[in-house]
Amino acid sequence: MTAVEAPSHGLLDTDRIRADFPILGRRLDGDRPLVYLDSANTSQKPRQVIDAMTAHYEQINSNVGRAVHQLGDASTQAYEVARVKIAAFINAPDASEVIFTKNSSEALNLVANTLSWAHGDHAVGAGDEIVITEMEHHSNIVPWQLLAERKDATLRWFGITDEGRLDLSQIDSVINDRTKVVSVVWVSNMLGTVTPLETIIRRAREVGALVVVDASQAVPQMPVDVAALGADLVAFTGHKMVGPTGIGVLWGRTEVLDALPPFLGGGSMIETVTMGGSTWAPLPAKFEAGTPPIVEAIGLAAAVDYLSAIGMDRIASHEHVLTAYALERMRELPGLTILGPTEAVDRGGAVSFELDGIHPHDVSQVLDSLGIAVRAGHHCAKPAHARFGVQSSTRASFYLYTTPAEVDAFIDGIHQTRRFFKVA
Amino acid sequence: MTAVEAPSHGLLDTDRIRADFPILGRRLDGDRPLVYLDSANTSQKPRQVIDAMTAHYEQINSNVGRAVHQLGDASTQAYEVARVKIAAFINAPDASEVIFTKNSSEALNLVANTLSWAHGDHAVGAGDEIVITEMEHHSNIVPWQLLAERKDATLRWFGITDEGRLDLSQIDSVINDRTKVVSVVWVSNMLGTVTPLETIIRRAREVGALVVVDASQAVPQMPVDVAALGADLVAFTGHKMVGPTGIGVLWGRTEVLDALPPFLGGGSMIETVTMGGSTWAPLPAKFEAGTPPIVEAIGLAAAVDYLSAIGMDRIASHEHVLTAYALERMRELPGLTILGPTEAVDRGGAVSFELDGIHPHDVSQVLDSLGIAVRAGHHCAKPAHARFGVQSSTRASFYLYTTPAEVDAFIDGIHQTRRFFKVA
Amino acid sequence: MDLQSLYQEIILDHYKSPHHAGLRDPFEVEVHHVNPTCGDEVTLRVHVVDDVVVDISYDAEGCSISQASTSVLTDLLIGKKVDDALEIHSTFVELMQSRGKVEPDEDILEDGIAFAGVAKFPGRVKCALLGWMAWKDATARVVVDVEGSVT
Amino acid sequence: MDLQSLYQEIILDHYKSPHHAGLRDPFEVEVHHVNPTCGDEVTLRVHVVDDVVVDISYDAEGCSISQASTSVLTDLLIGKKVDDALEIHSTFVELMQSRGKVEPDEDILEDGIAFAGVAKFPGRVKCALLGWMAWKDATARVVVDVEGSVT
Ligand SMILES: Cc1ncc(COP(=O)(O)O)c(C=O)c1O
Ligand SMILES: Cc1ncc(COP(=O)(O)O)c(C=O)c1O
Repeated sequence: MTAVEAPSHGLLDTDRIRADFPILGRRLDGDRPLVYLDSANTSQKPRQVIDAMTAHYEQINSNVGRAVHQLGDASTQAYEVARVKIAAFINAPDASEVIFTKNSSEALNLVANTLSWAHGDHAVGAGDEIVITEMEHHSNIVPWQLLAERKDATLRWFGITDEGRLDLSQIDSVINDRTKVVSVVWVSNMLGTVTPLETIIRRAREVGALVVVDASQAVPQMPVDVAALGADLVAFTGHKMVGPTGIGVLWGRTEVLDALPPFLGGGSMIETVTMGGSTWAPLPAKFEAGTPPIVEAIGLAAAVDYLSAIGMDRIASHEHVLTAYALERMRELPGLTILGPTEAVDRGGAVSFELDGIHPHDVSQVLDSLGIAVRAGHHCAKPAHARFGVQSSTRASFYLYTTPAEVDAFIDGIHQTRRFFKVA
Repeated sequence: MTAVEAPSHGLLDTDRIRADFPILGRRLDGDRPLVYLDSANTSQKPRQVIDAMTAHYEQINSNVGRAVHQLGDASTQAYEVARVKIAAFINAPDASEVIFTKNSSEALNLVANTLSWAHGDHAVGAGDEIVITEMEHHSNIVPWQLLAERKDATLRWFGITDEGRLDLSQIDSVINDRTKVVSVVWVSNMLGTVTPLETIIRRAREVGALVVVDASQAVPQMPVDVAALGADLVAFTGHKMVGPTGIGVLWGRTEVLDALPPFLGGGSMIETVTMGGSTWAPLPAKFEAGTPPIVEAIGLAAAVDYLSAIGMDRIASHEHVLTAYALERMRELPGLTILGPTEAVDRGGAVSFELDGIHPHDVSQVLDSLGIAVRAGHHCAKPAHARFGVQSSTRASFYLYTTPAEVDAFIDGIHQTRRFFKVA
Repeated sequence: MDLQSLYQEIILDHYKSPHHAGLRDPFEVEVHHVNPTCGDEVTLRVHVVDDVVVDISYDAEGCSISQASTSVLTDLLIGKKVDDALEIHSTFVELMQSRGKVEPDEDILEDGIAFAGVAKFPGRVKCALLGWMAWKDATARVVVDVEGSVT
Repeated sequence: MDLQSLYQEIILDHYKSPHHAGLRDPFEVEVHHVNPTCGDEVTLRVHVVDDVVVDISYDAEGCSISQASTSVLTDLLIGKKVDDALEIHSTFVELMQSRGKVEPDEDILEDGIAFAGVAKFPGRVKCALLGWMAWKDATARVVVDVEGSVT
């Protein structure tokens, strides 16, 4: 009996897609079907990804770049083909600009640490400024706080408007001649906001600052073209884009990556080692010390194959339509306040909200009893929560396998939650 | 027609074990069976490990420590049970002393970096000394070179005797009052040497130096008891112990880990974050920024379950018997020189060697054409190779699934190699 | 999962009207504890005189479980001897970590028995313990302070 | 894998008795290249006069493939005009990266055609290219040096 009609255009064939995800067929306590609305936290994996990893372990497994035997060759080739596929997925000019890390967080720390050790142009020193925003994930805050502290640099940031947008009104003073690096989230994991990167990058270019983009929520959701973007370094993470855990990516422009010192030291990242000193291998090896996440890279390649076969533009449209529908239906819920843009304009598919008189932990607990998985807490974005005067929120987030019916189940669940806690 | 008899005691039931490893049933080019003698590089995986990861992806997959829904609880519990199992496997006094990293290399870099940032007792500064050995893997050399360079400290090392043992004759001057940290390999991946850790640790204790042990080749091969060992920090890696890629472990004593500053900054490692500053979560979270290698930890737990069910003492015996047999049979090969101990005493199951007149790459290529996978190159141990005046070597390495018949195939292969290159 | 066993009426009552809420003087030690997972926080003060817990006051932000359990804590411990309070503390912690396998003792835990159901929800155990851990921390510091001032 | 197609007789001959081996004077540029995977190394000198490759001398440690290909390189390039030598270089690199799908041109590559089989062994392509990459690097520096000294 809803006033808002479920969308019928711009959606993916979720019946077909859901059949690829074994977990979506699982039943929870009380034989309830799983309504998984926590994809911004981590996505589910299609069997194509799981199978690619299993097949590698069962038939090819071997270390990479070190062995001349048949398994070693095959494993190395699979690993490097994965790099090429991921480069193509984000339109990187060169596959050697794709560095495999263990997650986004490591990718961002890689940048902050190598800047702290850099000499020359990119070196960050006393009095230099680093610019981030108040809506960053902790993984794009803490590394910069540590860098600022270690090098006696100054951390500055853009605030958030009441609508959950970046407040760029002071952009020309926030990003200034002392700014060495600007690191910004592309799509906020809490507010859903898509940030105006073009404006920020243009200003950063004017002052010659390096631009780092946290694309952890962007790469899974929309077509990304790093060549067109104009940033210097872009970080994202495998597990949020139907890929496995244990792998992330740092893309960087060759000139920048070449100019930075190495991050971790060890096997595979060297050119030569003597007890007296060492020299470094060229990209990408320079930044990949030790045995890399081999099978994880192969799993991530299967993930980008999967996403590409569907089409990132169609995935973006699906998310957009679903988010618009969810936002509209959420209006019918009394006492519910959305944190972040309330219209599906420049907005990703994560919707955080407050419910009057019921703590997010309790909201998510009741939803869970109905089989609906949402996230409650600070979503690793405490400053953005503090900005809105709250400590935590409940978040529903969607992905290519989410259906309008699941949004409906979520809305019903909120009604039930209010009744349970007698605020209805 | 060999003079040496194949061993019949102290071996594992390899028929049963091999049935667990799908890849060991695979055929290579020319329909040859795989003779995998490259386990020191990376081990193969039993279906128990592969299945545990698949099951998690298909039924439980969810982020850890962040969600209150049923999948989140189950995933968190599986991840933390994995930690408990790995702690038990190495007899760690407390599971929170087990830090998951992406590999051994990251674990060692974690220590070197946090020491460079530490204040107080553990701080490494100008004039302080760091002690390693000439037989380290690059992953236990380069991080210390970088630390020494960044902090203006001095790197010292123990040399190698002609027999491939550590030369500890000058131990009292090499480890002295200026020594802040001693980092030593337990079992050399190139020479096979088991180092006299007890002696080194005793001396390090006398001068109050921190002791780091690179146990990458030890934990897979023999029973390890970190509580009894007396070291402060121990690193090892999942993929060498029938576990997945993308995961390693740093074990550390609570007092030491508590005293060190955090390594990477970001989600999950914080207590609280404001734009002005952050505080850190207690162990182990403090050292695990971002989404950890969740499914990899679960795979590693399945790996230690698998190894424990067989028994690490029996695995050690199997390796010992096979290595003794291989060393003995290698004596019949003209022009072959073993790098490292030639007797199976205090010796692991990796045997590196030179063959007169034939470069290791060419040796391994001919062996590969016979289906025998060995490693050729510097095995990430250039200084140890330089010590013996060579640039590279060929290495055969064994594990719980290796059979005496595979050792025989390897010996035959070397004979064929010599005939092929007309040095026979 | 049985929502009713988690959200006992007693818990919801304490949540709606928490007992002894607010920060009061006098006190010896104030601590601030955070649940890093969800951000729940409690600022808690203890006032101990002659080995007796004279007051526990607090300012908490958090879910029904963490709020209610802090409220129950104050009911249970205010007026007790420190040693007896520590006993009750252990009993409560044990109950929470029992995964539902310990039968709660109403004589000791009074309203606290309502949390038996929480023990079956591993994700919520931390919530129930937030205030309790803060109190223990604060009390340990009082004892140190007092002993410190004696010697 | 066909071992014979990899280890052509020509390759083994060059390996056993490499041509133009040793480091000689005069030279303009010396480079040192390493294959980080296996540790193979080559130190290589070039002597260029009036745009002609007058000498290439080298000291190499490595496998049969890398040793033989450096030997063949010197046979092919010494005496050629730099531009022609660079052409031959491209042809050889292309052959090596062809995964066995390019038919080698004996008129251009002479003994170098023996390496066609190597292209089918991805793990060995780096070996075959070690000396060639070193030569190109050295030659590029000569050109820069010469041009640098002209302006
Ligand atoms: C002795 C030793 N140390 C360290 C490492 C590094 O391990 P990983 O490559 O997993 O980081 C290895 C293996 O490569 C090793 O054998
Ligand atoms: C915007 C954003 N940045 C960074 C991260 C960190 O990613 P990971 O946990 O994979 O390191 C996340 C996800 O947790 C995120 O949503």
